[in-house]
Amino acid sequence: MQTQHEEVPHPHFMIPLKYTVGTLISLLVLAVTNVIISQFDLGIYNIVIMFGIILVMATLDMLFFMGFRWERGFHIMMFLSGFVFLFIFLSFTLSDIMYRNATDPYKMQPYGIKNLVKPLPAGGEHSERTEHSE
Amino acid sequence: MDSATGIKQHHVAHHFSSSAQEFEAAKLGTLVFLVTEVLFFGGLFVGYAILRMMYPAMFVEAASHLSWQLGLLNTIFLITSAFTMIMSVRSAQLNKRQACFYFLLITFLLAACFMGVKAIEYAQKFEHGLLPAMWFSGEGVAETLPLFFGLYFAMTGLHGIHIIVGMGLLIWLMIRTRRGEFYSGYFTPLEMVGLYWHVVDLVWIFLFPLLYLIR
Amino acid sequence: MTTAKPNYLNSPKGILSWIFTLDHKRIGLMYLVAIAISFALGGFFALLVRLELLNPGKLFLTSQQYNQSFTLHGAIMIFLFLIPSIPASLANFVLPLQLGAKDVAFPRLNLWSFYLYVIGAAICLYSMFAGAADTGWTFYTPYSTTTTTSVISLVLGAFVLGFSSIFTGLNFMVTIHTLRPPGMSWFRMPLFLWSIYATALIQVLATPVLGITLLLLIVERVAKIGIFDPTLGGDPVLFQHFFWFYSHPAVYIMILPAMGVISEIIPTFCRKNIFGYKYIAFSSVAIALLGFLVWGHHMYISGQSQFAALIFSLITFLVSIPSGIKVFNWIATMYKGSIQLKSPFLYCLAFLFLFCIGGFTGVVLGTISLDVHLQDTYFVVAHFHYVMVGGTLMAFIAGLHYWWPKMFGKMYNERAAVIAWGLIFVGFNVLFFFQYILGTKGMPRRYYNYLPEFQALNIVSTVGSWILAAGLFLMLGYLIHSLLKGKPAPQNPWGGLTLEWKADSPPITENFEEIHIVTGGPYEYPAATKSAH
Amino acid sequence: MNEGLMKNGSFWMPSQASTFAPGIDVLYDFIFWLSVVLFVGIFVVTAYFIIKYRRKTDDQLAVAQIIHNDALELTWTLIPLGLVMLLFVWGFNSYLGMTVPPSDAMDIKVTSKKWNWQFDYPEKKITTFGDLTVPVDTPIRLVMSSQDVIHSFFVPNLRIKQDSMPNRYTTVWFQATKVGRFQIFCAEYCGDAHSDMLGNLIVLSKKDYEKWLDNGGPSTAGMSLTDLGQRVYQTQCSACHSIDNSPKTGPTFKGLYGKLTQTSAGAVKADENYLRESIVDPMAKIVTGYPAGMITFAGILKDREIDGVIEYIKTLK
Repeated sequence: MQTQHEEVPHPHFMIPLKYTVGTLISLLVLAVTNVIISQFDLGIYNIVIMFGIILVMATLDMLFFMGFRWERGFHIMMFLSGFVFLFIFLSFTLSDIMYRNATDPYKMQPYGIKNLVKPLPAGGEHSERTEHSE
Repeated sequence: MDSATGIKQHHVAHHFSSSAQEFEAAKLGTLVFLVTEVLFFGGLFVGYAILRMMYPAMFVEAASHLSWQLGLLNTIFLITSAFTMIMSVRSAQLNKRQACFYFLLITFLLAACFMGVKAIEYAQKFEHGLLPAMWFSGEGVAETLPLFFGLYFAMTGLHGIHIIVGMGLLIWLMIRTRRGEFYSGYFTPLEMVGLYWHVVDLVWIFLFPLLYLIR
Repeated sequence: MTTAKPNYLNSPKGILSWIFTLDHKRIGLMYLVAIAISFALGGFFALLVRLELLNPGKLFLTSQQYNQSFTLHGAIMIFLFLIPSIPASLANFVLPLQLGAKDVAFPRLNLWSFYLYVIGAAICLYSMFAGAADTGWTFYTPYSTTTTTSVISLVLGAFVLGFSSIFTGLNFMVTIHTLRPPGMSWFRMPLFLWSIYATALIQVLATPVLGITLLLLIVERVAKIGIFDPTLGGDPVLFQHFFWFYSHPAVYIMILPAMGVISEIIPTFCRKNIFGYKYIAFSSVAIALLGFLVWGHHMYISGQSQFAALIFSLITFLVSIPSGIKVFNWIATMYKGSIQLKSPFLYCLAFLFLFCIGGFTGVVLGTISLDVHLQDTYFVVAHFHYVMVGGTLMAFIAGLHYWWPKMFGKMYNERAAVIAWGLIFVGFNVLFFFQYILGTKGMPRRYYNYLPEFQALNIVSTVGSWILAAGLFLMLGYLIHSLLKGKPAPQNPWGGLTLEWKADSPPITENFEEIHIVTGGPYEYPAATKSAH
Repeated sequence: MNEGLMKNGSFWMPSQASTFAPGIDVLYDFIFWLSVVLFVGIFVVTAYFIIKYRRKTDDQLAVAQIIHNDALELTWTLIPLGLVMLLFVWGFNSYLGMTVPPSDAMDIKVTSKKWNWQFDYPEKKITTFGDLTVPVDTPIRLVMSSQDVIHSFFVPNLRIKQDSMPNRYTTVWFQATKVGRFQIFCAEYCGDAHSDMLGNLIVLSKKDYEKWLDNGGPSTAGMSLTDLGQRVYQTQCSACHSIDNSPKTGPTFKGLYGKLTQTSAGAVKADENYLRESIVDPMAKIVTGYPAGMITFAGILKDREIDGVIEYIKTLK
């Protein structure tokens, strides 16, 4: 990269046509496959298989459409860090939601006490909200 | 302007020392921006995951209110448009100005089709009162169904806004292509919008099965 | 001024050349003005709040006006002052200069983020007159979704400001990656750049989540989509996760650049190469990354699971280590130096002193069982003011004094600066130290009315706020005086070695006439005796 | 009177009234003195450096350039790391003790709403507002939920605090060690009268508590109507209605009785009938200029209590 000279048009890397066409076809096939699988009830495997297919599709999209197969490692790392932090966000939040009441299981449904928050009526910017409460 | 090819030479901005450095900055900047997009959508996906954990039954029922046929159609539109986007970049790299323009146009039209189908879907939801809780009047077994449609409209709505922004960018690219600003030596905006378009595509690859299919 | 060399301040001329400028120095300056105005506004609300707290019950504000005042104080200070303070104003000015570059990587985006800041600030101002929000700056649901005050406008303002912050971070990150001069490897960068880089990482990775959180809050109020709404089966604690996933790292957006400023000033005023360069650099990155994993320590008592509390508490303790490493390295830098007690260095010392108190009380709060007692009391209020005001504000003022001659080409009155420093330091401690006692004794925060037995310490605290305000006014006075009548500044008034001191004071429009080639570290000061290290 | 927070207890902490308090205070003191030692150490060294290496002439250079020392770095990384890990284990242990109630704990249901606390004692179907009465030396578990926004139950003397959430139960437990009256605060910001959402924790000896239960809760039998009304006012009404003309969420009670009041149903003379109606059906006539924010007290207040409030309002001329 550093040795490129100005004013000399330098064709950047061009993604070979066979990869793009191949990706297009496989993405379409996978999308249809996913729909077909969803029509059968395979129990827990439904989610597992379908999520697997989603991940394959996402990987194909990134590798060949976004061109990560030929990209610099640093750029890929940069982009994937978004997913890493998303994973941190999700997993830490789940560490709360999944383990609530682990040490003190109060024998009542944790969600579903129907005492509702009444919006303050009249005079505010959303007075029409009162109509809906309850 | 080179009158023979209709190509306008690109000039490197004053604070960069080479076009390679300029391209590198644009690429890195775009990728970092796309990271923020991933996290922006990510918040909604986290909300999805948590609600799903809290109310699995609601999601099973909700998927039956959505039409997988229309969803699949939209998936096909979007994946194809990602392909034509790539082809337009490729055409610019090969100095094929006309082809570049037409591929952009096809991409734009496919995006428009996507939005059209989206409009049909939204209209159906409106008709059945399947709306966020403020206006929800639909029928459903799950008590928390309004919650799902809040999430549904938030996720697909935000994605739709990104498609519309992308369509605006495509128009901008078409105008610049007509002016002959992209050629083998300079096609940075094409490539960057392309990356954006693929991320929007990526989001839909997740959205479609999660909302319409998995039950 | 008649024969002044053309510099970025005087050429090109005309108001339009400022409004549409792409020059990072002018944008930095405009930020500085906008941030100073925001700070004054936030400070005004702080004084209102403190004044009202002179006695329990009503003095001159109703409880709702009081709640709106502390909400505006918090929101303005956090979103309009602390977050953009050092990165957007000082770093915008200094970063390309330290890199020997002509500008940031995306000058137009830089101007855009300034105008986003202005738009966001305008929306926040509008919200003041449209029935200001009374939710506290944390916007906790379901209070924020059910109160009748104008929450949407304030939230929208914060949303726009978030994008301003994202674009600034993105810009600096790319600039540091692509525009380093020949010879400046990562480990030859001034430490200020390391800390700005770490800050940019947080801005880019955390702010989008704030964006989606605030957007969801707006949609929640408009259409009741229900994710955070208990009446529909949503989870209000989920909002707290969303909010703190941004807002805890945001604390590091505020403090990391401050640490960077300190890392610049200490070597200069000690004529000493910084001690443990790599440790300071890596601790910045470590703070940035670990900072993402600790947000749950704001939620020990909000019905979070014990398992989550365990993880968050453990990592909270870990994040204190890199901050400690920095403090030790700064002090070790002073060893065998040649220390000059000028005002920027004095503010550094104030920073060290107050930041240490803030840090130690942070350890107290990180300990879960103590946090149960101290959470939501004045102890927390005092703690974060020690870190944010004692840390970020002190470093901001230190940096402002340090780079002031470079920015405006004028010197300020050193004696006035020392007096103001004394007032600010004393006033600050009088204001906040006694709040620690109020907190441990049990006075909850955000209280309009309090038990009469708490009154004595509240009066002391309010008096402190006046001393602090007097110090800040004095500072404003001598800085304006310096602009009008200050002595011209030499190119390098403090004897700094980083690249910005090789530019003119004030610099020319494109910063440097020649490209500098870097051959060594940023702080290679000579020594009286040769020592083997 | 509640036990004073400022004047009782140590320099930092209020007096100890639960089994947790001594342990918490020891931990606090440990961290405090550790911090003091480190802090003084750091700043003695800093002051020494500043005095010793102060620049005396303009061209004075640094004595020596020492730029790194890995052993030193390791020392001031590992020692603090060890210390904070100690604090982590210590803190988490005592936290677990505070969140896991013993199995024989007595349950009391706490309901929070803007802006008061309601306590339900399951055994005798007693309900109290504002005052939580518990026996000494008995583990008590509070099962909390909120009817509107998030509130937080905070008793400084017990060193406990727990948010009370809508649509969910949260629990906290304690064992009081001292007979007396202690202050309850709401610690999570909840709106206009957040700082008036106070309560009292009344710890009785086991014998007195039994007696209290047998009497069916707080004894009101011997009280005059006005005194009873004042009591109800303090626990139920004072968050929104003042008795001295100062503005609050609702109209002031001062001079209210007999006044001609503009309401949503036209002008009304505030007599006994109107006052009673406003208490049991607040939405019927809403005083002009005030939000329709009051909840009904039908079923919450007994007849005699409503009479008491009306009598009390009559005394506020």
